[in-house]
Amino acid sequence: MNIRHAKTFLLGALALGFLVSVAASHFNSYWLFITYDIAINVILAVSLNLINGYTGQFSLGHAGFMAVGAYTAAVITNQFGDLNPFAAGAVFSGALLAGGALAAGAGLLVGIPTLRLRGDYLAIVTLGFGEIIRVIFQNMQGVGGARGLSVAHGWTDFFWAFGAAAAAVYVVAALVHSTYGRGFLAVRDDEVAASAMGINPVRYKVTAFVVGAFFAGVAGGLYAHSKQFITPGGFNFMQSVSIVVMVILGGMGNTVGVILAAVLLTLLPEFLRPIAEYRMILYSLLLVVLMLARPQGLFTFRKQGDAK
Amino acid sequence: MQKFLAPIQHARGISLIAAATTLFLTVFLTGCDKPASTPGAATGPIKVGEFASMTGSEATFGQSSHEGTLLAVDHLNAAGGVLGRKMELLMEDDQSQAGQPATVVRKLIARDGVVAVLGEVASSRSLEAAPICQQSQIPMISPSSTNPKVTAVGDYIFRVCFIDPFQGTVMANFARHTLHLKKVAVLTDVKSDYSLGLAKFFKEGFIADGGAIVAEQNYSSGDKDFSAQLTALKAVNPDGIFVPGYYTEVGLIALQARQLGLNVPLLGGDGWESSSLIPIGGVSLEGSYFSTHYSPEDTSAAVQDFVKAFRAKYNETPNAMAALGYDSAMILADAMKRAGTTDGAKVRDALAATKDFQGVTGKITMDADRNASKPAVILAIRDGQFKYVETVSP
Amino acid sequence: MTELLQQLINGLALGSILALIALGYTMVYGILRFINFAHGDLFMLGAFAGFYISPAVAAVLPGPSLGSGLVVLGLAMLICAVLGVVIERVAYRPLRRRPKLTVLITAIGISLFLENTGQLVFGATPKKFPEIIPVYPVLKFGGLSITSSQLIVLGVTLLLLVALRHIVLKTRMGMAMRALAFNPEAAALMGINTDWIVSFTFGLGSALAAAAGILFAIVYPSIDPLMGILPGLKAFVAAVLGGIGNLPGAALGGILIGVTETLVAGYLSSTYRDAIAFGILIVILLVKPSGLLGKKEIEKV
Amino acid sequence: MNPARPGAEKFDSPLLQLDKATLRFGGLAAVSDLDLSLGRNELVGLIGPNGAGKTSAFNLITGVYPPSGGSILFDGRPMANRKPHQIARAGIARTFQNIRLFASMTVFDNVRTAARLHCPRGVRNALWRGRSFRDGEKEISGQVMELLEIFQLGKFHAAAATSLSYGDQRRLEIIRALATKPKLLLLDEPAAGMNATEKAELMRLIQFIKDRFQVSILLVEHDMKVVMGICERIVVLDYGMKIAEGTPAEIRAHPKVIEAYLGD
Repeated sequence: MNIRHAKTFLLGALALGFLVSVAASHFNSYWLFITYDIAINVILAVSLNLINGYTGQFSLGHAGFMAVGAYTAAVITNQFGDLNPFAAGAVFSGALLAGGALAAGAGLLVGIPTLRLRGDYLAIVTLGFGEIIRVIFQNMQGVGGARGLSVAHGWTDFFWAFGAAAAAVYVVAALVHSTYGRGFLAVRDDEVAASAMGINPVRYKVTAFVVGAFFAGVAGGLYAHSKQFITPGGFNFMQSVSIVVMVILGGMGNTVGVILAAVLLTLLPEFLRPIAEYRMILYSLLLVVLMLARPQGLFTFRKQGDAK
Repeated sequence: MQKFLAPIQHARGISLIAAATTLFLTVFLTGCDKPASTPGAATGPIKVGEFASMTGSEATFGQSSHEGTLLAVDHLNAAGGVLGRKMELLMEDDQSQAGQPATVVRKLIARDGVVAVLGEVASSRSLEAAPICQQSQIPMISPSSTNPKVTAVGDYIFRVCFIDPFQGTVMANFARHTLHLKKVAVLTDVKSDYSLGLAKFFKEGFIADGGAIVAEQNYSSGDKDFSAQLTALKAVNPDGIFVPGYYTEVGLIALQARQLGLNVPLLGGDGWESSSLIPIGGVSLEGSYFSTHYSPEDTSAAVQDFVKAFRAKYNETPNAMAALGYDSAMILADAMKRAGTTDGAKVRDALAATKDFQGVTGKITMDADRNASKPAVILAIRDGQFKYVETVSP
Repeated sequence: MTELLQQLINGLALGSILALIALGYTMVYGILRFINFAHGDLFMLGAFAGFYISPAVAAVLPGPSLGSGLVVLGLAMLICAVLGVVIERVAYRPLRRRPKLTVLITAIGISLFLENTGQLVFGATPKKFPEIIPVYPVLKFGGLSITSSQLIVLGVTLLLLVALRHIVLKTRMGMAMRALAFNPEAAALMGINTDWIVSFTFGLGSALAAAAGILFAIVYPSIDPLMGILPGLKAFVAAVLGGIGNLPGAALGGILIGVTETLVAGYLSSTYRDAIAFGILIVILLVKPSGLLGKKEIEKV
Repeated sequence: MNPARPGAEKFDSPLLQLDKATLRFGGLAAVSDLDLSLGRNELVGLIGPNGAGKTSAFNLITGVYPPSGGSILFDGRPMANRKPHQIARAGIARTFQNIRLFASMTVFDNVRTAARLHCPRGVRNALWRGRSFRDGEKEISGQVMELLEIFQLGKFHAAAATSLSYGDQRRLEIIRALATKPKLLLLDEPAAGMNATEKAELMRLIQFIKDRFQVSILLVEHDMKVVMGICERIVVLDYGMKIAEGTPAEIRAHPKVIEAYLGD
């Protein structure tokens, strides 16, 4: 992809999304629905990859940001009744952006105090923040508490899901593939050397957290309007873990690999459905075997410096 | 210099993804949804979908419910099927995970072409599936989701269990008038909407009856240690404790309450009913009461046949979840027979008209809100067994 | 006052079990610097091992007694130690030279595998854990109550902590473990058989998890295949809180979390109970990033 | 000498001035009461036995550790308690004793990352990818390639930084530091691990850098030949304290220096 064509890619993706959503009634609604899951997971994985992969942080709290986005967007759209497509589009995009913005705010809150911490300590603290966010929603009776919140509108369709995924991919790729963005990798590779070269590691880390959390929030909004019912329990720590799995399996700091891993890990359980109770057993075994066979990430082919 | 600015690997990757997307779209997405009911083709089995938590944190409930449903389908097919066709149950596991029900119910409807959907135990997961069934005009029957919101989603959504207001009030009346309790404490499972709903209506009913709620404490399903909450409850000296939770926790709660010297009766709802309750709680449960749908000791033929068949098939005593799962399939079959077709709208109408259907869990009549109206049974735990106390009609 | 005392006792009993799980976590981390995600599941397997062998033990040593309880405990620890060694050999060792994150994924995979297989093999419905030691109230006055099981948990935790310290500080094996933790390359050069030590560490850590599982099941006699998730998570928090890699730190962290959680649940709101452990952790790490008893690692520039 | 450079009006004041700078870890003083001054375009050597506090002095100057006491002036501005990246922006660049290149990046990207310092464009610019972004990226890559060519590494620009030979990696670290356009360059044992020919080559290189880029250089080096051969002035540390200062000839004859090295 030449840099001149980056925006063309984005526009093309949006156009494709629009065409498919117009023709939605010709597609099998189950598989179409799976594409929303795929797109949502792609957004989550690609945005977490900015934090964990490119910047070398280790966040285990992505589901928390997702929850903030999901609840925010749902509360906003629930204020509206049935709307014509254009009004619905305007409200929905506003709600998604608001969800992303609030999640980004949460990312800022989490990002700043965690900067002193590294590695496993950072992982456990972000996990803690994610769990605290979940417990807070569990105690917010205004949004249903533990009983969950019904989302009035099922507005997530192929256009929104695919478009948002394309936007997330574009933003992360564009950020990283610039002189500015080499700073993320520099912070990951060697924080001391990076700061000796005038790079402010704090700023890069916080930026990664904020941008990553923003897209997790957008993904949460899409999720809410796709499933039409959200509970705090849906954003638990296993959800965060499954996003981390996508990033590591795809290859840390490898956007294309991470996208493919997100697609694979969303489709795999669907294809395994016929074996029912054995499905999760096989899935977990596959996880171990894939990792043993390709520790550098399934889709990492060139030699990269091992992420620390 | 351009090549430094955007690594060439990126280009290949993007085209790879574009190609994969196109392939995916053409291979999987094309082909409209399977028509749910083809009135002309009245041959082959009737496909009924079920979604249940067969794995994950609430697998024990989902598995019980599924066992009951499966037994019902066996019975129906052994008796010649429905409308002269076999009934085929297509079960999908939702892993007790939020987000999954929406996916699996879409699969059942769009890919497998089921004519009706059964499920789920947990209201939060039924609420995810309900809008989809409603939109596709496929009748959905929840065996044991008690949150009133579930059937409020639309006129295609039914349930065979009672809802929280009825059961909560029944236990409140029983505690106040039969047991003559004055001060009751409530211990709620805040992770479960079932528990929250039951607690709410119990409290309202008990206060309306002139009793007092002296303390409220919470736990989360999956907890094992309740000593902190029970110690706090003990400090206020209640006459009884209402524990509207599931049997998975109630046994331990009883055990720990007695260990702390808290010897007042415990009260609960249908979530208690399971053959694994008493082994865990043991003598600590003596003198406790709970409301439920049926008693395995009920001498009526419907119940005894069910219990016998269930024991024969699974080698265990059916719990409330299994009985409700059984009834959900039976009531669907009954409606199909009366409608004379598997067409969604007509089955819906027949379901709504269900009156005095003799299920395992009592005589069921669908009310205007598509909730089952049926009597509740109150059981006591004495000598390590469930003992019938009384029946309360709505 | 009685209530407060009772709550402290409750917290101590809960905390000592968390401490026991945390000890295993911290030990494996100290040597290998990686989070053994499946530790909580070995804890679960320990409880189930006890469940299945206790009838056999009861046939030989009748009746719930301290003796038969200890036999069950020992056997379960042995079984889990073997399992732990096998897991390390199969899923972790091939990745030892890889970044720790890749090992984390296989650990998650193993954890999911054990949980789902457990649900299939043992069944999802909670099982009653047999009474392998006599449980009775040992103390009851003025509304206070302490049970024999709580005392046994406390006693066994202390005993294992002392034994562990002895192994790590006083034995040749312990010396090798510490050398390995300090500098793996140097340890290998000194002729220490790294694989052996790692296997031993895993065996020991898994045995501790099993012990915790049995004790947990004695106090809370309802066991299910997912019972390890929550205690595992909290014990991990406890280990980090105390300073991961530090044995007394893990014990301290466990007790601290047990007591605080109990007090919060008893006096504030039990709905925030799950968040409390993390709340404490975040506050403490922000003040002291290496945990309560952890040593600060200064990066050499 | 070079009137166009900023800060030239303060020409008389030294570029870097340490006044009783101290760095303590716990009770241990790694650097104590160090007075050090460095003029513009001066090449000064910092020597001392192992553990004398040379690298600690570097870490103090570059802000890796904040000083426990004393003051550090650079270009007339106080540097104590500033963050490393702020100090880098003020014009101090360094290399590391144990090479610290960005391991996952190419040779080109290693230098490019450092070159960003002087064309600060941020998130919005990278996202929009408009004309100013493209021009900026072109300008930076031009500068980077020019630098690489000067040091004969141009042909390796697309290679992984870690695939270079040891000597080239050392050279790349120096290039990376130069890409930040520093006024002061700190070199931490650049000759470590080099053979005699490479060392001779390095001495020429340091001299060349000083003349071509008009920078002051503070050099920590173990190899006396290198230090004595190129430095105009030498400061000797022992146990964190300055024990001697002077021209190479003076240092060679200094009794305290001889004692410190013999006692080593």
